[in-house]
Amino acid sequence: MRVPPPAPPAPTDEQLALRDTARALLSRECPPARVRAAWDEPAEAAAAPPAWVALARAGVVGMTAPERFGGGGLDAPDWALVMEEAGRAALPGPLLETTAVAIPLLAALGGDALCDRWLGGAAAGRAVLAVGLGGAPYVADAARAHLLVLEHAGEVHAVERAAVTLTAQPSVDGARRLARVAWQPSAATCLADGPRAAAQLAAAFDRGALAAAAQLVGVARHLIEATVDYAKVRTQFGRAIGSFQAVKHHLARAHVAIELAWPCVWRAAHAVAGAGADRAIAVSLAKARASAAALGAARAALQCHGAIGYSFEHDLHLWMKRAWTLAAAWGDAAWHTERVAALILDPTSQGPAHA
Amino acid sequence: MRVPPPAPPAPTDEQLALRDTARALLSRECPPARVRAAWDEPAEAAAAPPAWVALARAGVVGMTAPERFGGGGLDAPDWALVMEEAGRAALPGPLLETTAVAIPLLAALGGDALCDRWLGGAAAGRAVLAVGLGGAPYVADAARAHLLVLEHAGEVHAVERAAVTLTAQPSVDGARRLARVAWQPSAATCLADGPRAAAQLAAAFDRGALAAAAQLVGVARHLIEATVDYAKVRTQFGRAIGSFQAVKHHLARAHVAIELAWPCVWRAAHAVAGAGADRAIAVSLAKARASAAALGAARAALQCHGAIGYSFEHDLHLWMKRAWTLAAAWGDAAWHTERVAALILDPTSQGPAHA
Amino acid sequence: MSEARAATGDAATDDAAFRAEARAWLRAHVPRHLPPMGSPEGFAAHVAWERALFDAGWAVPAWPARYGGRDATIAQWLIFEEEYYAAGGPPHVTQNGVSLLAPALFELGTDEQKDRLLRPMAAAEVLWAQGWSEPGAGSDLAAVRSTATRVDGGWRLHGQKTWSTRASFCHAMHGLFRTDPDAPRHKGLTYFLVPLDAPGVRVSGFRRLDGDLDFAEVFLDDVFVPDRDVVGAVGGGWKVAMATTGSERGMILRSPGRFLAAAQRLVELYRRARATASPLDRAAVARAWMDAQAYQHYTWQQAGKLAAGQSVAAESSVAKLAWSELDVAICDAALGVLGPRAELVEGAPDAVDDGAWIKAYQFALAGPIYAGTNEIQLNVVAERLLGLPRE
Amino acid sequence: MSEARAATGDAATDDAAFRAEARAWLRAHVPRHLPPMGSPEGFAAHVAWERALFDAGWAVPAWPARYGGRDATIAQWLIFEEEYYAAGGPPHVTQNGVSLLAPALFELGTDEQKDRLLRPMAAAEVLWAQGWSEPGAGSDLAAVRSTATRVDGGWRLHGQKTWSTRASFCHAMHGLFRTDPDAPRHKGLTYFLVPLDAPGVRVSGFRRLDGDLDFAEVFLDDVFVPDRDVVGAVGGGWKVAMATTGSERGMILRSPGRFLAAAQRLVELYRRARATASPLDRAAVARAWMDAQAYQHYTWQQAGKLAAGQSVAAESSVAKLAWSELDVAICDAALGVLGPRAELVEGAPDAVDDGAWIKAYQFALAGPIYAGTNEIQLNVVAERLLGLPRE
Repeated sequence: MRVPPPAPPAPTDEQLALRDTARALLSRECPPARVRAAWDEPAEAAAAPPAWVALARAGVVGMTAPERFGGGGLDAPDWALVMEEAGRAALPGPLLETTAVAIPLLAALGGDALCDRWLGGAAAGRAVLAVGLGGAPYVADAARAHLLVLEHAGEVHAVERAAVTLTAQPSVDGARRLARVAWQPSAATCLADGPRAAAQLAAAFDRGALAAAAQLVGVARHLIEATVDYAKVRTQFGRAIGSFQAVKHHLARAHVAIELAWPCVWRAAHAVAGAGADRAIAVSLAKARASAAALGAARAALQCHGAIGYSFEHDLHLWMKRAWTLAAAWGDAAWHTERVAALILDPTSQGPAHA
Repeated sequence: MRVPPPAPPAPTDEQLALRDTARALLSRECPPARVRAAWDEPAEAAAAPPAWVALARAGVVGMTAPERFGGGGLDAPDWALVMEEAGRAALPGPLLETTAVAIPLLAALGGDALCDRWLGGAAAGRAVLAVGLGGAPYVADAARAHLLVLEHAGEVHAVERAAVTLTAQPSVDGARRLARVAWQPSAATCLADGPRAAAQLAAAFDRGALAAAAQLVGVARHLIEATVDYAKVRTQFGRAIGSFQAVKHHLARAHVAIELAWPCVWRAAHAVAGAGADRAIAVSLAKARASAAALGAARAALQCHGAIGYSFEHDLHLWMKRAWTLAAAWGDAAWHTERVAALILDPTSQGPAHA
Repeated sequence: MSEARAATGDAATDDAAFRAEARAWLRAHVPRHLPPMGSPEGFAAHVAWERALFDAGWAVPAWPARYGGRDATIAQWLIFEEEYYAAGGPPHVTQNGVSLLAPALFELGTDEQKDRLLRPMAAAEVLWAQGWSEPGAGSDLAAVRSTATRVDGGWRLHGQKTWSTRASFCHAMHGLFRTDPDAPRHKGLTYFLVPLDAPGVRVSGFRRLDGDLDFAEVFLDDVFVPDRDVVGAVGGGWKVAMATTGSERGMILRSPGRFLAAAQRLVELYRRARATASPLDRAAVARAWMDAQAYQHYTWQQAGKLAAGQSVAAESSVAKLAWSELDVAICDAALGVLGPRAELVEGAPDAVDDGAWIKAYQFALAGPIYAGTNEIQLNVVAERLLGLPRE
Repeated sequence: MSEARAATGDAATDDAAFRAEARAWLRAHVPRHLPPMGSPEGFAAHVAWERALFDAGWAVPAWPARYGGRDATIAQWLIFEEEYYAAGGPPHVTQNGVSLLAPALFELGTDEQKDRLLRPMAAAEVLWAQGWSEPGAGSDLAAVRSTATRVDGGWRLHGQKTWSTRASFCHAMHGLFRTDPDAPRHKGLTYFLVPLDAPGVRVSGFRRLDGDLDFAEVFLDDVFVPDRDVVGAVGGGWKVAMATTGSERGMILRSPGRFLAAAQRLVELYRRARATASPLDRAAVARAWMDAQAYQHYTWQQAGKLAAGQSVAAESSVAKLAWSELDVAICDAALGVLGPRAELVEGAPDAVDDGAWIKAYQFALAGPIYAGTNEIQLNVVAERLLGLPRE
């Protein structure tokens, strides 16, 4: 800790082009109306998530899969940029779970048969993967998944949809489909145990937290951009409300928090890619800052919109609720702050168990 | 806890008159120049604290002493109002220690001989009393005290100045004279031990915390009043700075915090007077809110003054530093929040030891 | 509201008896769980409860008996509120009449209006919606553009109101209309009472943040209102609105009882969930509980000033800042304690307290916005209480 | 500052070697403890250290070699700062020249000025004070009223400057004077260099918050300044000041190294004081440490943009908000950990770290005020980065 880690390089032109492509794709395939439509699908729907096929065709779903399975073989800094865009679009569906967590976990532990059976289909968008790690009580988009990668007592299991029983657990974010999953672990479903499983589970958790952090930055950016646009045109007391210092300062503070959060995400993405010793600290820093930035952006956005943003018919709540739920998922700011505290202040501790 | 405690009555006309008298007395006897002058006295000076004789003559120093010793026999709500005024004046010297803590402790435990010897003199301003309870590493105004009331291993001792060795510990508040006290406990110095001492020490600590909270409200009120006055006349960008929303909101937030803190102090004063079961919670609520309000007022005051308030020659720092030191003394906001948490959340706990 | 008594020893005895009586009745009668108010069946259930309250004399305890109250003191009203929410009482469906219109009627209404309107309002026989906000007049209430034009025997109203809470289910609306288009902003407004079944009125419900059908737009096309349904003077609507918002911001709408009860539920939630809560969650719970206590102490102090005959008009902005922020703090702390279960809503099998906390959080987020945004309240504190210059 | 290189593999190797070299030298040479800069003996001690730095080529590593630097990249400069503060290096006594005047000279100075002024500035042979603020011109810098009047071969200066850091000990001052009283506020200002031993100059020191004699008022009564000591164009003083403040607000004045080192000291303090610290203190320590990390990551990202040739002018307001608030957060956390010992100052026998934290806290409180208050920075962020309308 005494010597700060080397700085990650700035995004390359290729990386920025990747992000721009993802942004264009998502704004075409996942406009707000698609997000809103996802709220109205029945909770148990097994249909493909919105825009999933288009994202798969463009290589987004499989971007983390090895190239021999038709994947992009991208590393964390690349896919984190795409996750930010998914957050900005409030994309429904398990892109985080399938792409950032499950595909690399299967690729690392799945063995040839399982990888052959699932990874190509996942990259092509035919197979949706869901994830349930130990600390998380619910599995997102379990009803849509074809295969679930589940933790049980430190072991990693892969279980097909037909072998699990789901209890839908409606979330305040109607585009987020949670379920409690009941299933029977067995030798046949077990992919790994012991230290090998532990290392992969820890890495998978950090990838999930990183992806959530990246999405939260995107969610926060959208919230502030939409609110700035509104504050420029909405007038009260004969002035655009964005000319009032109180409104300016709310939005400026939210912007500063986002601007400070993103470099933490970027740094964490390199720590995840490099698998360095500081991965846990870097990821927790990123998730804590991104969670706080998104919650702050949601507060500022609603406050500056006023009553007009407090309506279900206005799109603002689609992003606000995503901010609330993603900020709590994969460890909230308090949990990650406590993990950092344990790692830097208690030299004998490895930090608390995963959220 | 389920049934809220009865509300304390509003201050009576007599109480308000007492407060106004104290305010007038203090503004006459302790103008800012006296506070500043107290900084320049040598740390080991044994001279009477500023305005001490005048305060004693007016009955303030002895207001908590039984009437048979020439005291006022006032209860906590009365003397808390006077303590607020002492804070507003940034009064130097051990009014808190002598009047709120030591005199009642001596009266309760001292026995006739000791009370006869000291309480009349203390009420008359001839004898200054200092206090060192268990959790506090330093004794304020020990060098000026004639008698020190000290805690040792759960026992209460009374030790004359000549029997202690002092090591001055200069504080950032130059009008606050701290010392480490070395002394030899003996049967001759011991006033009480066991449960009787414990109960009196707990009550004494809560009186000290209450008095500090009341003073902090006074300190905070002065800081905001002085800053409001300045913000009305200081112009930048062609306007009084107090017309900018950012300045308004800084000061309004500070004012709201003070307005919420004072009723907590008032409630705690009644809890101290009534010795009800909720005394610890009420006092901790008051000290936590008053500490936070005073620190917030200090930040707002300095920020709104700008560089002009950042000078040693400006009086602002006399109050700011009092806010910092009193906020930390007698348990800071974090300590008192933890005490409340222990009392309301951990039903089996009596809360942590005193600060 | 009846004259308050000083807190004498007799009053303290009376108050203890009052508390005991209220508690006994409430514990026996408060319904366990009502469906959300923003639905036809939920609204009906709340109306039924409110009528039961009225019949027992507890709907408006601080009102004069002639209007259905029991002449309770301010202190007793605060006590009742504490007991009401501690017993789990639901929000009042009559709120936009009792808390908003009634204070204005008490201050500026005619005797005829008071006699005609107050008792049915308190009895939940006539349910009132508010009609202040318009699409272009939210924070800036004086920007109201809906008009009322003088005709024989009354007025003809035109325009659009919005964010009118539960207007879809209510019988009447009270609000501001512009009667003099040439007068400056705050002048030229008049306060009207409008039956929502009058010809020319169309009410269109819409959903608030949590999806409940709790809001409505009200369109007025040549709606006749007789002179007797003007409150206060023609051109004096702003004064009426201020009489209303002054009490809305203050103690009437948000007495501490509701927050004390919520803070107590938070403490109980923490005790149940202690095992998975972090030290930061624990601190947030303690702080929020302390916030509620502080607001209680503040309110009782203000009540003491009111009882002593002092005005606390501008102080209502301090109260509004305090309760709106502590309500969010309580919910924030609860969501932190719940962690990954916080997002589960009503009906989710695993939802703790059937999703009440995420629901309450959404409701709490409206607090810093409605009844004058907190930014405006901070301006009021700075200008009216501290004397800082206007912008 | 020399052209930055892209972060190639070669650069990474170079940077590692640069870091190793800097670390080795600093560990061998950084003085243990210097007296406060705001005293004659302290000032002299800091000047001596700065000269030793210069002689070893470390005073201004990012400057061109011809002015005493070593052509380091931005990345290397950030690395040097990290190592400098990690080794316990004191603040730079040359700061108000090197960090404030030099950027303006690099951007707008003549070659003659650069050749004449930069090397003695870096070598701590000529010590510079800033002369912007006046009693009536603090946040509102364009309200400057001190004047300069054209005379043969130069200008005659009149007026008063204040909050001029350590001007009592410095040789010269740089600052804004009004050369055209009829021009609008921001126009008509010119940037001058003024020897503080010139006839007509009187410097009067005063103490800052912590009691150190670190401030001065500078009175100018008919002080002659030759034409060669005008920086930039006559009437172009605002542009020069902005070149200065742009870098003051940004990375140059407050690179992350200082805060990383402070955060590390905070962690070490907590480890020593763990037994008496509360859970809230622990959380505050972790958060402040995280704030410093986040600022480091932000700064490196900005450095990447600079290296890629992008402008980060308005972003310097983001940086200023971040570092000034995290500096306070670090000190707040430390004072919380210290509890009742926090108030002890330098010289108190029991003072932990000889009172460094309460001293640092007082210094940190200046951060949200100087170099443009944080309120003004928030306006800049809102208007220039978010595009919100001006008031």
